[in-house]
Amino acid sequence: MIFLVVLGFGLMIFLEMPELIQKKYYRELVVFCILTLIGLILSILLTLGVELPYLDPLIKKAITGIGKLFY
Amino acid sequence: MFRFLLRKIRLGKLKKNSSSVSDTNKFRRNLEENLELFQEELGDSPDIIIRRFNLNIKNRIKAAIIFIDGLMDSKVVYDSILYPLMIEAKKENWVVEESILDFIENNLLTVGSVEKDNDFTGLVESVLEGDTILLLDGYTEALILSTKGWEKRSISEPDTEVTIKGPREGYTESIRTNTAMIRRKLAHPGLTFENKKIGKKTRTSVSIAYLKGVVNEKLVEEVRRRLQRIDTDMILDANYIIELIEDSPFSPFPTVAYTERPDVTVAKILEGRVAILVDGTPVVNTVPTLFIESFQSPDDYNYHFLYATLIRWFRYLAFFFNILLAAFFVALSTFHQELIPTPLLISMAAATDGTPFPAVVEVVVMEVVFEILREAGIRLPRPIGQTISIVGALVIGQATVAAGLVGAPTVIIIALTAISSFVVPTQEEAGILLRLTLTIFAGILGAYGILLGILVVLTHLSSLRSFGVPYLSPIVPLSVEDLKDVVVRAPIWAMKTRPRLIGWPKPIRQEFNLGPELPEKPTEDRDDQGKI
Amino acid sequence: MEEGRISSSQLTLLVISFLFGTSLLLSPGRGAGQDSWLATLLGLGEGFIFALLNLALYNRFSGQSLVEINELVWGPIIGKFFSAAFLWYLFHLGSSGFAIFVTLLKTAIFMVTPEYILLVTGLITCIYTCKQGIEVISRMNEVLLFSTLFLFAFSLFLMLNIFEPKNLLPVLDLPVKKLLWVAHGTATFPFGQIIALAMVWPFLNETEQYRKSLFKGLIVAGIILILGEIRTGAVLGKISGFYVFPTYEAYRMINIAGVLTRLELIPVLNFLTMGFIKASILLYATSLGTAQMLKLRTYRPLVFPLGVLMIILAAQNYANISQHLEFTENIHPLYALPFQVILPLITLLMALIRGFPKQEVSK
Amino acid sequence: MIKVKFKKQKLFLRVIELGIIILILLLLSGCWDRRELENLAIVSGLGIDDPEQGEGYQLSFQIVKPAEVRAPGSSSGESGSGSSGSSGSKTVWLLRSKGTTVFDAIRNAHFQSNRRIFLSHNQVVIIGKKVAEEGILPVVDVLIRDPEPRLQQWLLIAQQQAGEILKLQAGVEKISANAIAELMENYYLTSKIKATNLHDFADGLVKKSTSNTLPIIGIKEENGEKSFILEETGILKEDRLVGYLDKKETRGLLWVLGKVKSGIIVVDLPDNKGKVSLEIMNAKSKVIPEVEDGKIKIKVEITEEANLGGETSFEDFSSPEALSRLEKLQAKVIEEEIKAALNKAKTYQLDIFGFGESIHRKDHKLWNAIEENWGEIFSQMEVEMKVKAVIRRMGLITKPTIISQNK
Repeated sequence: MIFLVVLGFGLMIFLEMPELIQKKYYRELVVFCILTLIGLILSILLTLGVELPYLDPLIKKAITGIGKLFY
Repeated sequence: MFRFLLRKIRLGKLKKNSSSVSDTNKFRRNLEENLELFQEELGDSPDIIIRRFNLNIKNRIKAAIIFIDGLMDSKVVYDSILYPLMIEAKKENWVVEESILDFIENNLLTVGSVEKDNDFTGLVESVLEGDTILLLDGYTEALILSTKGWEKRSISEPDTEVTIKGPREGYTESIRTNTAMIRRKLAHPGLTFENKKIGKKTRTSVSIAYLKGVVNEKLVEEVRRRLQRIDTDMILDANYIIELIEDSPFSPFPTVAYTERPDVTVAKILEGRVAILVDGTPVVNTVPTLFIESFQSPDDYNYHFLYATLIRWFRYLAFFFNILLAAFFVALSTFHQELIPTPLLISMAAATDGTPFPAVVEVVVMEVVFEILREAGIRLPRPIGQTISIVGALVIGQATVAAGLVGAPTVIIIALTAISSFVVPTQEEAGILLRLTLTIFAGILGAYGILLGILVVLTHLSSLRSFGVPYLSPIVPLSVEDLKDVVVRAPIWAMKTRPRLIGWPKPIRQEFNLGPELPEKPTEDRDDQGKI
Repeated sequence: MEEGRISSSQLTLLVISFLFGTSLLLSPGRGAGQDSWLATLLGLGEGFIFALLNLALYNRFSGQSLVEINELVWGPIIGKFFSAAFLWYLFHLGSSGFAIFVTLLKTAIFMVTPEYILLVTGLITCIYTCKQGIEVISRMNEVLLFSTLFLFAFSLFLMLNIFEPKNLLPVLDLPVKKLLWVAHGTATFPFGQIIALAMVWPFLNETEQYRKSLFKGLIVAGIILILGEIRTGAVLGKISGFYVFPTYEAYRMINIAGVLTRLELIPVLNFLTMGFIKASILLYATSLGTAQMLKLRTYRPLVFPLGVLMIILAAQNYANISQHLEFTENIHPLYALPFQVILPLITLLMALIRGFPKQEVSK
Repeated sequence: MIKVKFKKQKLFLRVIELGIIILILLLLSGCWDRRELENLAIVSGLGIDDPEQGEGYQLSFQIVKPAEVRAPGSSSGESGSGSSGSSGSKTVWLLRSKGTTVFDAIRNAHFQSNRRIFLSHNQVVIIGKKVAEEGILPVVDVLIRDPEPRLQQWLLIAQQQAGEILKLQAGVEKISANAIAELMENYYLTSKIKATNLHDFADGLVKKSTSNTLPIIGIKEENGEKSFILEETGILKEDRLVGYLDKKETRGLLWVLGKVKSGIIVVDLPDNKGKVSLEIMNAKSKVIPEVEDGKIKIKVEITEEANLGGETSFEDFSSPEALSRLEKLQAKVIEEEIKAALNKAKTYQLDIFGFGESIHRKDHKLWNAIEENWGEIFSQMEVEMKVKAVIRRMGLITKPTIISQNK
C-alpha cells in the first residue's frame, strides 16, 4: 500500500517537476515541494493506520468553545 | 558518434549538390549545349523526349522542344507546336521586327499559355509537370508551353459520401479538375486559389481556396503560415498535410474535415472556411472544422427540413449508441442490475447463464473480433470481402452463442454498436477508441467509470480548437443562433447568418424574410449585398 | 496566470452549477421536513443579502480577485492572513464536497469498493479539467448543466403520477425558530458559498456584467432547488425527513408501468456532474488563490498537490455520517458565517476607511 | 511557433500518462462491486415467518430460475400443482433460512445458495401472521434502510405461514410472486383490497394520525389443489396486527380514501324483487374536518358514477324516475359500506381513514393539542356522510329483454 502511495507521489513529481525546473520557476517549485511533502507525510500516516483527528468534530469543538466564551 | 559524423558528411554532400545545381543555372547561347544540360539533369529515361527541328523564318534556326511522353497532351504538341513551327512557318514571307522568340510566341504558337523563362531549374520543373519547353539556338531564354494533359480518371460518383438526391460528382486525383469543379459551382470573382508546391522531392501542388470578403483574413494567414512551415520530402496524400498542420495531433478527433464532393466544399467555403486541395488526392479538406460537422450529411440539405432534422437526431443517437451502448450494457449487467426492468433482467440472466467470461471480457473480445472482421472486409477484394462478412456473421454470431461462449445480448449489443458506427463515418476512428476505453472503465467502476471517462473526453473536447475555433462550438460555447444547423436543420430561408465564429466578417447570408410568399404580394427589390 | 476569459452567460451557468453542486442531492432544507421549500426560499433571500454585501466590496475593486483585494486593503501581511482564511474555507468546502460524494457512492452504489479508489479517480478527472483553466471548466459546465437540467425536468415529468400536493400540508408545521434556523442553514449552504466564485469574477470579458449574472444564477438555481424540494416533499411526504438523501429516495419511487423504474442513477449522475464542476471550481479557486497569495507566476503546479491534500482531508472530514449531518445542520451555519460574510464585510469597512480604491473610480 | 507546438505535445503526453495512471489504479484496485448476472439469485418474493422452534425469523426466498422461465419447453403443468408442497414449481426455487434478525437470515441464506441473494427485484414481502402480531417494523426496517430492495414492494400478511404461500403455483404465471404483485396492482378491478407498498407503510408509521392497513393473503384448497387467495384486510396498531376488515368494510375504507376506481356494487331491490349490479366508473372523495364549539366533526363527501351492468329482476329502469330511485339505493349501499368500516375502526380506536391527518393539515395547532388521545377522540367522533351517486349509462339495452318481447 505504501509502495502504491509513494509510486503515486513519484509520478506526480515526475510529471510536474521537469517543467518547473526547465522554466526556472523556483518559487513555484518550493511551494510545490512543500505541499507535496505535506501530502506525502499525511497519506503515509494514513496508510500506516495512524489515527488522525477528524475535522468536523474539531470545528464543532471550536465553535462551541467560542460560543461558551460569549455566554 | 560515428553515426553523427556520417550524417554530417552526408549533409555536407547534399549542400554541395544543391549549390552545384544553382551554378549551372545560366543558359548558354548554343542550343546543343543547352540540350546537353537538360539531358544531364533529366537523365536519359525513355519517356523524356527531345525533338530537334529546323525553323525557317528569315533563315534557318535550329530549335528543339523537350517534353515528357505521357504527361503532355500529344494533340496540342503536334497540332499547335510542331505543325505551325515546321510547316506553317515556311509558307509565308514573314517580316520580322522583334526577336524571333517573341515573334514565334506572338504569331505562330497556338497554345493557350506561353511563358518566357531563363531559369534552368524552373524549366526543368515545368517539363516534369508536363509542359513543353521550346529552345532556340542563340537565345538564352526558353518558352514554356502549357501542354499538360495526361490520362486521368473521369469524374465519378464519390464512394464514401453517397447522396440520394444530391449531385453525383466527386473529386478526381487531378487538382486542376477539382479547382474547376469548385469554380463551376461558385462563379464569384472573390473565389481565390493560392497555389503552393510542397514536398522537397514530390513537389506536390497544394492549393488553398477561399472566398474573399467572406473569409476571415486571419484564418487565411494562419493556414498559409502552417503550410509554410512544412518542410518534408513527400506529400502523397491529403492526410500528410493534415497531420502536419493539425491543432492537436494527438487527439483522436478529426480537427480537419474532408469531403469528396465539390458541393460540400463550396458550401463550406461560403460559410467562411478555407479549403485545402492537394494534388493526387480525390478529397478536399476544409478548416476550421467543428465537431458537429461530422453529423451534417450533404443530403440533409436536399430533403425536407423536418425529415432532415429527424434524421440528424437519429445520427446523434447513433453516435451515442456507438460510443456508449456497449459500456452501458457492461455497467448495467455487472454493476447496476437493479436498474434493469425485471422481465428483461430475467431474459438477460437466462441468456448469459453458463457463459464462462465476465461481461466486460465478452464485450471487449467481441468488439475486437468485429473490428478485425471489418478490416478484413475492407482490405480484401470486394467479392471475398462479402464472404468474410457472411462467415463472420455466421461464425461469430451464431456459433459462439450456440456454443455458450457468449451471451446472445452481447452479440445484439455489438451488432447494434457496429451498425451505429457506420452512421457517422468521420468520427469512426475516435469512436472505436472511446468505445473500447469506456467499456473497460465500465467494467471496472460501472456507471461511475463511464461518467469519469465521459468527463475526461468532454474536457478534452472543450479544450480542443481547430484553427482558433473551439471544436465544440456552437454548442459550447453556446451560440443560440447557430443551433439552427445543429439541433435542427432549419429551412434554407431561415438560415440567415453564417456560423458566428467562422463567418463573422460578413455574417449575413440573406435577408430574413425570404420565406416563400404568396404570389399576389409584390416582391420587394432586394439588394444583393448579403449574397455572394 | 489565467489567460482565459469567460462570458457573462457562462458565469451565470457556473453560478447555477456551483449552487447545485452538492445541494441537488443533499437537500439543504432537509431539517424542515415538508417545509423545506419554504426554508430554501427564505435562505435564498438571506443569500441575496450575503451576495449584495460581497458585491459591495467587489464593486470597488472590479477586475480583482478577493485575494488581491485583501492584499490591497490590508497590506501584504494581514492581507495574507485574510486570504489564508478564505482559502482555507474554499479548501475545506472542496474536501467536504468530495467527502459527501464518497459517502453517497458508498451507501448507494459501491458498497465494497474502497473509498480511496473513488476519491482518487474522481480527483484525477478534476485535476485534468482544472489544469485546462477556467475557460474549459466553464465550457464543460455548459454541457453538464444542460444535461442536468434536462434530466431534472425529465424526472419531474416522470414523478407526476406519484406527486401528491397534499403531502406538503400543513405549511409551517414546525416551530418558526427551527424553520428560521434551517433557512439560515440554506443561506450558508449553498447560497452563501458563491463567495468562492470571487476568484472567478475577474475573468469575465464584460467586466460590468458580473452583478447581473450572479443574481440571475442565484435566482435560477434557487427556483430549481425550491422546485426540487417541493417535488421531494410531495412525493415522499412526511417521511422525507427520515432519509439521509431524500431526493435519492424520491427517484427510487418512480414507476412508470414497470418499465421506467429505479431511476436512481439519475440523481447520482446529476450529483456527480454538478459536484464535479463544484469540486473543479473549488480546486481551481484554491490553487489560483494560493498562487496569487504567494505571488507565483502560475497556479498549475499547485493543482496536483492541493488536490491530493483535498482528498486526504476529505477522508478525514468525518468519521461517520451522523457527525456530518450534525455538522451541516448545527455547526456549518455558524462556521461559514465569518468566511462568507464577516471577513469580506470587515475588508469592505477597512476599504471605506482607507478610502480605497485609489486609482480606479468606483461605480 | 515550433516551441509552442512542442509544449502542446508534451501536454498531451501528460494526458496520456494520466490516463495510464487511472487505468493502472483501476486495474490494481480490482472490481469489488462487480457481480455477474449469472451469479445472482434473483429473489421475486420474500416470506418472513416465525421459526417453528427457537428465536429469530425464518425467511423464505422465492428465487427465479431464469433459464427455466425463458425456456419454451418448461411446462408449469407437470409440477405446477404444487400440491406435494415439497419444492413448488420448477421455475422457482424456494429457499429457507433462519437467523436471529432478518438481515442475519438473509445472509444465512448463503449457507445454501451459491449465488448472491439479490433483493432489488423483489416484488412482494409476505409476513406471517405471528410475526405481524408481534410487530412488523423490526422486519421491514432492513428493507427500507438497505439500498438494494425497492420501496415499491407490496407488503402482505399471510393468514398462516408466509412460506406456504410462496410455495404455491399461480395459475398461468410462472413466478407466483409476480402474480401476487399483479393482484395488488389490479386491486381497482374490485376495489376491495387495499394495496400497500413499503413506502406507504413507512409513511403511515411516521404519521401518528393514520393507522396502516395491510391486505391478508390466504390459502384456498379445492379438490386437493392449493392456491392463494386474497382475503381480508388487516388493521395495524402502529406496526402490530390487531384487527380485520372484511371485503365490504375494505371498500368502505377505500371509498373514504378516494381509492375506489372500479368494482361492482350490488343493490338489493326492495320487496325482494332481485338484485342489480352496478359497475363503478369513477369515484371521488373529500374529507372536510370541521370544528364546532370544541367538537371535531368530519364531513365525508363522496361522488360516484356508475353504469348499470346487469340485473336479476324484470324491473324497467329506463325512465328517469326509476333510475333516480336506483341511484338512491346505490348511495345507501355505499353509505353502509363506509359505516361498516367506520364502526369497525371505532371499535379498535384506530384511525385508518386519515381523518387525523386531514385535521393536521387544516389546523396543526389543534392537532398538536389532541394528538395524544386521538384514538379516543376518533372513536367518539361524529362523521357526517354525503354520498352522491349517479348512474350514467345502462349498457346496450334499455330494458330487460323479456319486457321488450312482451310489448
